[in-house]
Amino acid sequence: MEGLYAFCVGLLTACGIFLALRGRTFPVVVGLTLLSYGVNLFLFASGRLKLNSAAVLGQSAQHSDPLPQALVLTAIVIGFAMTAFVVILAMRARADLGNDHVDGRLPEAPKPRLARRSGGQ
Amino acid sequence: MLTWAVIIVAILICIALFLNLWRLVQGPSLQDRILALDTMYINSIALIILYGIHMGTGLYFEAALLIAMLGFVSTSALCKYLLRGDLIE
Amino acid sequence: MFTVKESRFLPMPFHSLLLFVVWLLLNNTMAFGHILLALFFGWSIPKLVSILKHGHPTIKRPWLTVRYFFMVMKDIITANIEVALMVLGPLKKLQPGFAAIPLDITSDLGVTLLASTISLTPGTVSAEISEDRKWLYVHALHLDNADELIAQVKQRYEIPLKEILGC
Amino acid sequence: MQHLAILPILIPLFTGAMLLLPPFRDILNRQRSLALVSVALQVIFAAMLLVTAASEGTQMYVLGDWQPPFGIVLVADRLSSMLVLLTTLLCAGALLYSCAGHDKSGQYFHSLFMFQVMGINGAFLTGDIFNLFVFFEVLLIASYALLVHGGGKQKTQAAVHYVILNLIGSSLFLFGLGILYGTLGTLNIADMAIQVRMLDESEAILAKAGGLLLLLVFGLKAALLPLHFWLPRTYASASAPVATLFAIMTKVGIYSIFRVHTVVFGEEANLLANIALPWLWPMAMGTLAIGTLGVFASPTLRVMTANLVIISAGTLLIAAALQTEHATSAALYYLVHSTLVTGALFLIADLISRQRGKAEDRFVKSRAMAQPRLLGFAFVIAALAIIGLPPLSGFVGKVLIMRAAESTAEIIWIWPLILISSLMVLVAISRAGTTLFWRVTSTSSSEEQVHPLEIAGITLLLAASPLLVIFGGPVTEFTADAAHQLHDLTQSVNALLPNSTALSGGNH
Amino acid sequence: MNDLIWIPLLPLLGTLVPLFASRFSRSACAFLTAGFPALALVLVLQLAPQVFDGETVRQSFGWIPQLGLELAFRLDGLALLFTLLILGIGLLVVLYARYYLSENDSMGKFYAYLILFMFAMLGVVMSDNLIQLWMFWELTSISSFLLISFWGHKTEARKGARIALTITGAGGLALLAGVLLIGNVVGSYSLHDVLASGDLIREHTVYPVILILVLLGAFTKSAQFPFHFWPPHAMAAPTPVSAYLHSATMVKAGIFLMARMYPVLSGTELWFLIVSMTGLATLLLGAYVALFKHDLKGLLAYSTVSHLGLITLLLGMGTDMAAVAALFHIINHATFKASLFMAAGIIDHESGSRDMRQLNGLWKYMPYTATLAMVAAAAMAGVPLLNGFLSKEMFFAETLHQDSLGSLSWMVPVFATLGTVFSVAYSLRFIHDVFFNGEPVNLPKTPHEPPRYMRVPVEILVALCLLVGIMPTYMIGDLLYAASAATLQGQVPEYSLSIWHGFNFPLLMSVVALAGGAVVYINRKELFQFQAQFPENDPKLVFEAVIQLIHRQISRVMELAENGSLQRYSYMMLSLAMVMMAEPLLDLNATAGHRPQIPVDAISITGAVLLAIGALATVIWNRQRMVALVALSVVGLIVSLMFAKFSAPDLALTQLAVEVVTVILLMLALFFLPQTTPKESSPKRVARDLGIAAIIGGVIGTISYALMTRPLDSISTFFLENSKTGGGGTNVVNVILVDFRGFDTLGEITVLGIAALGIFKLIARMRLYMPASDGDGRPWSQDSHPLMLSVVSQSLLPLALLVSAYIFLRGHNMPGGGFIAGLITSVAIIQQYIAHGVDWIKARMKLDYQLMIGSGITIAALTGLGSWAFGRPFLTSWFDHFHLPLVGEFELASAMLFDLGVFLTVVGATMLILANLGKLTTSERPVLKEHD
Amino acid sequence: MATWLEGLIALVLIIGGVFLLIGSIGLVRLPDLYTRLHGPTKATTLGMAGLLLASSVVSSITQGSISVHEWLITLFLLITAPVSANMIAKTAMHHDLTPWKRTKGQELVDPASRQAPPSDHHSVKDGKLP
Ligand code: NA
Ligand code: NA
Repeated sequence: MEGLYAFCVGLLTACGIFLALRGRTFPVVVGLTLLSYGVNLFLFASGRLKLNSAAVLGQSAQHSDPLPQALVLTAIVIGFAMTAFVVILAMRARADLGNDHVDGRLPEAPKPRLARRSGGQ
Repeated sequence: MLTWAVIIVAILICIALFLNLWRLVQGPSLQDRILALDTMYINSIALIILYGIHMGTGLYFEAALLIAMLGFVSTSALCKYLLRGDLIE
Repeated sequence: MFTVKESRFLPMPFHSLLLFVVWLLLNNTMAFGHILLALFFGWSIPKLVSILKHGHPTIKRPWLTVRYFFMVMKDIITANIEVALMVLGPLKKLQPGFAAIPLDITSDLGVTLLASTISLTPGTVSAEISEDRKWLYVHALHLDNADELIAQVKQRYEIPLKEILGC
Repeated sequence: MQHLAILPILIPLFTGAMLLLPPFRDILNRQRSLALVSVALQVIFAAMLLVTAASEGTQMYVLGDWQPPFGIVLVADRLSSMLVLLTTLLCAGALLYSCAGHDKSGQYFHSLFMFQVMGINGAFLTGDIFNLFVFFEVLLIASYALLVHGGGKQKTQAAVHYVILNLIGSSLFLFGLGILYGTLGTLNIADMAIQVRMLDESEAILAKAGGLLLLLVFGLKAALLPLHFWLPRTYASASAPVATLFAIMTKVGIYSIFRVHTVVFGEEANLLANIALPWLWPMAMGTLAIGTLGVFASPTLRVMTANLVIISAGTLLIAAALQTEHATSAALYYLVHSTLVTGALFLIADLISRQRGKAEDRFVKSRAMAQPRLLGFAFVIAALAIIGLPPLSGFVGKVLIMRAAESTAEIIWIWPLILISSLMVLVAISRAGTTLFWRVTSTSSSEEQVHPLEIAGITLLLAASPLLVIFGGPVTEFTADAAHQLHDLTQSVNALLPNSTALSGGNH
Repeated sequence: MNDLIWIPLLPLLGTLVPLFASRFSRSACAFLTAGFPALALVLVLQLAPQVFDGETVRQSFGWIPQLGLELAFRLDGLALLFTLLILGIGLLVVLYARYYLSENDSMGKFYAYLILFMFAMLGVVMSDNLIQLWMFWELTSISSFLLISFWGHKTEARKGARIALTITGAGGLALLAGVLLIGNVVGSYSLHDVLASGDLIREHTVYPVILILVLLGAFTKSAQFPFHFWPPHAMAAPTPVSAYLHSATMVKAGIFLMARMYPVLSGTELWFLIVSMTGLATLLLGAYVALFKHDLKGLLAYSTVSHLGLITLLLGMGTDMAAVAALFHIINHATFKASLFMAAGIIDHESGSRDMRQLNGLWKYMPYTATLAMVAAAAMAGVPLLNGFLSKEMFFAETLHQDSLGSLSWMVPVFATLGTVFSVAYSLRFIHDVFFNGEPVNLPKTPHEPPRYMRVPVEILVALCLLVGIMPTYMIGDLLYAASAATLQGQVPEYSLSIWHGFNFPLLMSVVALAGGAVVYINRKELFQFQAQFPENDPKLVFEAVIQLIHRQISRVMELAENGSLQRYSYMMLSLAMVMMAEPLLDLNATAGHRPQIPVDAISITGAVLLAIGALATVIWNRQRMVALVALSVVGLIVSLMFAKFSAPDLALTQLAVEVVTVILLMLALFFLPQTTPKESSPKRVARDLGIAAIIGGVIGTISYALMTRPLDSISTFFLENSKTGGGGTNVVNVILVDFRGFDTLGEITVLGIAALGIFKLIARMRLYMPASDGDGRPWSQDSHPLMLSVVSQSLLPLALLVSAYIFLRGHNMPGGGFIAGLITSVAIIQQYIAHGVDWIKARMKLDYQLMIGSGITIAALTGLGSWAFGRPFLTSWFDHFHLPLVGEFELASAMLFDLGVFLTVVGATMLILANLGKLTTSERPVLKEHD
Repeated sequence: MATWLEGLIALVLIIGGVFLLIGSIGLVRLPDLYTRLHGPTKATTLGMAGLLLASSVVSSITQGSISVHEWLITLFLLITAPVSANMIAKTAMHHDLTPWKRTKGQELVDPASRQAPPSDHHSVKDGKLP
C-alpha cells in the first residue's frame, strides 16, 4: 500500500509542477492546487499510514499519528487562503494587463528593445 | 457472510467507479463529465458507508453526509457555470 | 389541521419540525439534553434563515402527504427496477423521447416537488420548466406514448400535490 | 512581565483585528491613531524584551502551558528580540510615513500592516518549525495584500510573480517539514537539534533532503541566487511604506537559515553537520554578485534599492556561511544597519519620485525637485550608509564581516567580492545621485512638498545609522553575545528544553 | 590629559557654523567660519613645542573594540606638518573664497563642505588607529566629492566629481583591505603597534599584498600614474577648492599615507620598484602634459600631478635623506601651488577666462597679482632663493645617490632632470603666456586687480615661499626635523638646509633644467605641433565610456538573466529543489525500510487509478479549462477518500469542503478568463518541464515511500495520552488544533482573514471584461436562477446549517470542529448565492463579513488571553464537566470559544471573498440575437 | 448477530451494490446524455438506500442503540438528485446537445432550451396535448 500511496503523491506532485510551469495563470493555479494535494498527502504520510485507527480516543484500539493530521489541516486552510488569493489575483492581472499570461505580456508580442535604460548622465 | 457481502459490494462499487471514470474521460460533452463526476460522488458515499460497515465504525458518516451535500453544490455550480458563466450574479 | 400562519416566533414551522427530527437523527439519541438542543436549533435556525424565505408553503392535507410519500417510495422502487432492466436490456428496444407536460400547479414549491417526483419515479427526468411555469419538459428513457405519460403524471402526482399544497 | 515574549505578536494581532471592528473601521484618523499607539507600544515592549533577554537570559514562552517539545514555544533570546525590536522600529518609520496619506490609496492598510508585523515578529520569535511555517504564511499573505495596495499594473504584475513563486516555495516548505517530521518525529527546533544527532544513516539521508529543502525555502525568502528574481520588481513596485516594511522580509529568510541550519544542522549534527555549507557559499557569493550587477544596471532608484536589498542578503549569507561567532556577530550588526537604511531609501525614493514629475525616479534628465536640499541630504546619508562609506553604519558592518573572514581560506573570494561590490555600488549610486539631483532641465514647478510625517518616518530610520556607529561599541558587544548564544548549542538547547535530559535517547 | 581631540573636533563643530552664519553678511559668515579652525590652529601651535621636542602627543578613547576601531589621535612631527598645512592653508582658502564666490553661490553650503573636508583631512593625518585613518580617508573622498561637484548643475562638475570619487573610492577600498591585513598581521590597528612592527610585516608572506593594496590607496589619492587623470577633471570645482585640494590636502593624503607607513612598508626591493618607478613616470608624464594645457588650472593640475610624482619618487628611493627631501618638498609644493591656484582664480575671476590663448599681457592690468604669481611660478620652477629650489636640489642629490637599478641607475637623475626641464617650461609658459605675450584676446571682462583682501592669502603664501627659500632653517628647520623623525621613526640623517652647497652635480642639474626649460619653451611651437599629431584622448571621456560600456554590458546581462519570465524563475527554483533533494538520495542504498507494509486491496487500486487518471486528465486537458476543473474535482474527491481510508476523518471532511469551495472559486475566476489556454509552449519546453516535473515527482514519491516504510518515534504519544485528560477532548486532532497547537490555528485563521482582506483589495476597482457568450460563442442562458435549484437550495439551507452546528459542537470529541463547520456554512450560503444571486441575498441578508473576520480573530485571541487572568501563558485551555438535572452531564471548554472564533473567521473570510466577487457582475446579460 | 439477519443485511447490501453498478453501467452504456441521466438519478437512489439501510442496521446492532442518521444521507440525495439531473439536462439543452437519433419529440428541445411553451415552435406532433 505504501508504494501505491507514494506513487500517488509523486504523480500529484509531478502533475502539479508541470502545470505550475505553464505560461497562463489559470493552469498555474490549477497546478498549484494539484501540488498542494500532493503536499498534503505527503505531509500526512510523514506520520505513517494506518488503517482503521483514527485519532479519536475510544473509537479504535490503536491510533494513527494525530500530529501530521493537524498540520495538514492547517496546511489545507492556509493553502485554501493562498489559492483564493492567487485566483483573484489572476483575475486582477487579466483586468489590469489585458491578458492572462503570467508575465503580463504575450510571448508573441515584439519585445520592447532594452526597456528604459538609464540615460547617460 | 457479511464480510463477503461487503467485499463483493466493494468490488461492484469499484467497477462502478471505473465506469464513471470511463465516462468522465470519454465525455464527449462536458455534461457527460459532470454527470460522471456526480455519479462518482454518489459511489464514493457508498464506498465510505461500506468502509464504515467493514470497520464497524461510525466515524466516517459525516464524510459521507458531506459528500452528499457538497457533491450537489459542486454539480449545480458546474451546471450554473455552463448556463450563465457567472456563478454568483 | 396544520395551516400555519406566518409567525414571528416560528417563521418556518415545517422546517423547525424537520430540524428537530434531523438533529435527533444526526445524534442517534433521545437524550434530554439533545432534545433541548434540537428544540433550540429547530427554533433558532429557521429564525436565522427566514429572511431568505421565498414563499411560505402550507400543507392542507397532512395525511395525504404521508400517502403521497409512500406512493412515491413505492414508485421509486419500481422505477428503479424498470430502469435497471432497460439499462441492462438490449439497446435496440430502447425508445427514449421528450415530452412537454402542461402544468396546472403554479406555486414554486409545487412545480419543484412535481418535477422532483417525476425525476425520481417513472423512467423520466425533468429537464426544463418553461418560463411561464406552464410546461414541464421531461425526458423519458422509454416513451411509448407521450399522452399516456402526461395523463399518468397528472393523475398520479400532480393532483395529489395540488391537494396537499392547496393550490 | 511574564508575558513579555508574546506581546510583539499579540499587540499587532489585536490591533489588526480591532482595526476591522466598529469604532475604527471606517474612520482613517482613528485607524492611524490606533496603529501609531500600537506601534509605539510594540517598540517599548520590544525594547523591554531585549533588555530582559540580555539581562535575565533567554525568555521562553510556553504557549498553552504545554511544555516543549510538545507544545509551541516562543524563544526570545538576544538574537530574536533584537530582530523584533528592529522590525518594530522599521514598522514605526514606515507607518509614520504612510500616515502622510499613503494609507488612503486602498482599504485595510493599517490592519494588513499590523498583520504583517505580527507575522514577521512571530517568525523571529517562534521556536517551532511548523509554527515558523505558519508565521511565514502570515507574513506572506499580508505582504501579498500590501503589495497590491494602491493598485496599478506594475503592482499586479509583480504580485503575480511574487505570489506564485512563494506558493511553490510554501509547498516545498511543507515537503521539507514532512521529511523532517517523518525522520525526527518532532517539531521543536531545539528538540530537532537533539534528535538529528541520533539518526541512523538512511534516516539521515532523508533528513538531509528535508534540511536542504528548508534551505531553499529560506533562500527564496532571503532572495538568494538563483531564487532572487522576484525581488527587484516586487520591491520596486510596492508602495513606499510597504517596500520599507518588506526590507525586513529577506532578513526573515536569513534569520531562519541561522536558526535552523546553525542550530539543527550545525557543527554537532553528527551525520548532518553543516549540510548547508556547500550550498551556502556559491549562493552567497552569487547573490552578492548578481545584486551588485543589478544595482549597476538599475534604471530607477527603487529598482536600485531593491537590488541593494539583494546585496545585503548576499553579504549576510556570506557571514552565515562562515559559521563563526565573529561572522554571525558581524552579520547581525550588518543586518540591522542594512534593513533600516534600505527601508529609508525606499521612502526617499518615493519622495524623490514624487517631486520629479513624469521622470519619477528614473535616472534621466528631469525637472528639478521642489526640495532638493532636504531630499539630497537624506539621500546622501542613506547612500553613504548603504555603500558602506564612513562615517555611517555601513562601513562598520562591512568591515566587521571582512574581519570575520580574515583568517579563513575563503578570504580570497570574499574580500575582493565585497570590495568590488562596494566600488560598483559607489559608482552606481554616485551616478544615480548626480543625475537625480543635478541633471535637471529647469527649476521646479512642483508644488509637491514633503509632509512632516514623511520626514519623521525617514528620520527615524536614518537616525539609526549614525547611532549605530556612535554606539557601535555596545551594539557590537550585544551582537557578539547574541552570536555566542546562537552558536552555543548546549546553552540554547538547555534553555529551550529544560527537561531535555528526560528526552535524551530520543524515545519519547 | 590633553586637548588633542579638539583639534579635529573643532572643525567638525565648525561645519555647522556656516550653515547658520550664512544668513549674516558674507564677511561675517567667512569670519565666523574661520573661527573654529583658527582655534584648532592655536591648539596645534600650543602643542608644537612638545612635538618639536620629539614627543608624540596621543589621546585615545575606546569605540568599537570588535572592529578594532578606537578614537585615537596622535600628533607627531609628520602629523604636525600636515596639520599646519591643512589648517593654515585652509584658513587662507576660507578668506580667499569669501571674495571668490559669487552672490549666486551658497556660501554656507560651500564653507560647510570645506570645513567638513578640513575635518576629514585632520582626521587622516592625526589618526593613531589604522581603521580610523581609513575612516577619515574615505571621508575626504566624500567631502571632496561634495566640493568638486559644488556646481553640480554643470556636467563637467558632476563628471569630474564622479571620476574623483570613483578613483579615490576604489583606492580607499584597496586601502581598507591593506589596513585589515596589516591589522591581522600585527594583531592591532593601533599605529603605535603597527609602526613598531615593520620587520614583522615586511617578512610576512602577505607583505606584497599589503604593500600593493596600501599603495593603491596612496597612488589613487595622490594621482600617481595611471590614476593621474582625476585631478585635472576636479578643476571643475571652484578655484578655492582646487587651491586647497591640490596643494595641501586631498592629493597629499596619499603622500601622507606613504610617509606614515614608511617605517613599516619601505626598505624593500618591491617598495623601491613600485614606488619610485611610479613616481618617476608620474613626474615625467605630469610635467610633459602640463606644458600643453591651455587651461590655466589644467596646467596647474598636471603640474601638481608631476610634483606629486616627484615626492613619490623620493619616498620610493627608500633612503632617509630622500624621505626628508620628500617632506621638504611637500611643504614647498603646498605653498607655491596654493598661491598659484589662487592667482589663477583671481585671473579667472577678474578676466572671465582661464584659457591661455585668450589671456595675454595681463601684467598691464594686474601688475601686483602678476608679480605674486610670477614669484610663485618661479618657486615651482625651482629658481634659487625660492623654496622650490631647495627641495629640488635635495631631490637631484638623492637621484644621484640611489643605485638600486644597478647599471641603469644613471637613468633616474637623467629622467629627473628631464622632468624638471618640462617643469621649468610650463612655469615659464604660465608667466609669459599669461602676463606678457601681447594683448588679451576676446576676454569677457576687462581684467583688473582683485579686491584687496582676496590677495592677502596669496601674499602670505608667496611670502612664505620667499622666506623659506631664503632662510629655510629658521623658517621650517624644527618642523622638518620633527616630521622627518616621525616619518623615519628613527635616526634623522644629517642634512643641511642652506641655500648654497657649492658647485656640485645637483646645481648643475638645476642649471641644465632651467636652461633646458627655457629652450623648450622657446621652441614650444614645434613641440605643440609634434604633440598635435597624437589624437587627444580625453581620459574623462575614456573613463565615462568605460563606465558606460560596463553599464551597457551589465544591463544586457541582467536583462538576459532577469528577463521577467516567471516560467524561467519557477524553473530555476524547481531545478534547485530537484538537485537539493535528489543529491542526498543518491547515497540511499535501500529505499524501503523495515516497517511492515499494508497489503494492497482492490479499493486502493481503484482509488489510485482514479486519482492518477484524474491528475493526468487535469494535465492533458489543461488547455480546456473547464474540463480540467472537472478532472481536478475527481482528484480532490479521491484525496479526501484517501484521508478517510487512512484514518483521518477530519482531514477528509476538510479536504472535501475546501475542494468544493476551491473549484467554485476557480469557476468564478474562469468566467473572466479565457476559456481555453492557447498552445504556446514549444515542444522543447514541454519536454523540459515534463522532465523536471517527473524527476521531482519521482524524488518526492521515493522519499515518501522511504519515510513510510521506516518506523517513527514521535512526540505524538504525548498528545494521545493527554488529549482527554489535559485537553478535555477525545478527537486528538481537534485538541491539537485548538489546544496543544492552538497558536498555529490562530495564525492560520489570521491567514484566512488577511487573504480575505487582500482579495477585497484586489477586487476593489477591478475592471473586468464580462463575456457576452461562453467559450464556444453561445449566448448565455436567460434563466439566471433555475426554479428547482432555487427552491431546493433554499430548503437545504437550514439543514446545512444544522449539520454545520452538529459538526461544530462535536468537533472536540469526534471528527469536526469550527473550521469544517465554517466551511459548511459558507458552502450553504454560497449555494444560496448561486441559486438566488447577489442582489436577492443582499436585499434580505445583511451579514457584515468584515465584522465577522475581525470578531472571529478577536474572539479566538481573547480566548487565548483569558488564561492570563489565571496567571497562565497565552492559550492555556480550560475545560470542565458539569451536571445539570434533566440535561445530564456536559462539558464546557475554552477550546469551544476558540473554535467559535475559527468558525466566524472562516465564514467571514469565505463570504467576504465570494460575495464581493459576485458584486463584480450583474445578472443583466447582453442578449445576443436569437436565430429564428 | 443472527445468521438470518446477517444474511438479510448481506442481501440488502448486495442489492444496493448491484443497483449502484447498474446506474454506472447505464452511464456508460446508454447512447446519449439524456438517457444516461436516468441511470445515476434513479438506480443510485435505490442503491444508496440499500446500502444505508444495511449500514443503519449494522451499526444499530454493533452500537446497541438505534442508528438512524444514515437516513439523513438518503434524504439529502432524494432532495438533490432530481435537481442535479435537472441542471445537467438544462445545460445539455442549452448547449443543443443532439439527442440520440431515435429519440421522440426532439423538436421539443428547442423550445425547452428557450424555456418557451412547446407551441412556440412550429407544429408539434408528438408529446403534446391537443
Ligand atoms: Na455577479
Ligand atoms: Na596667453
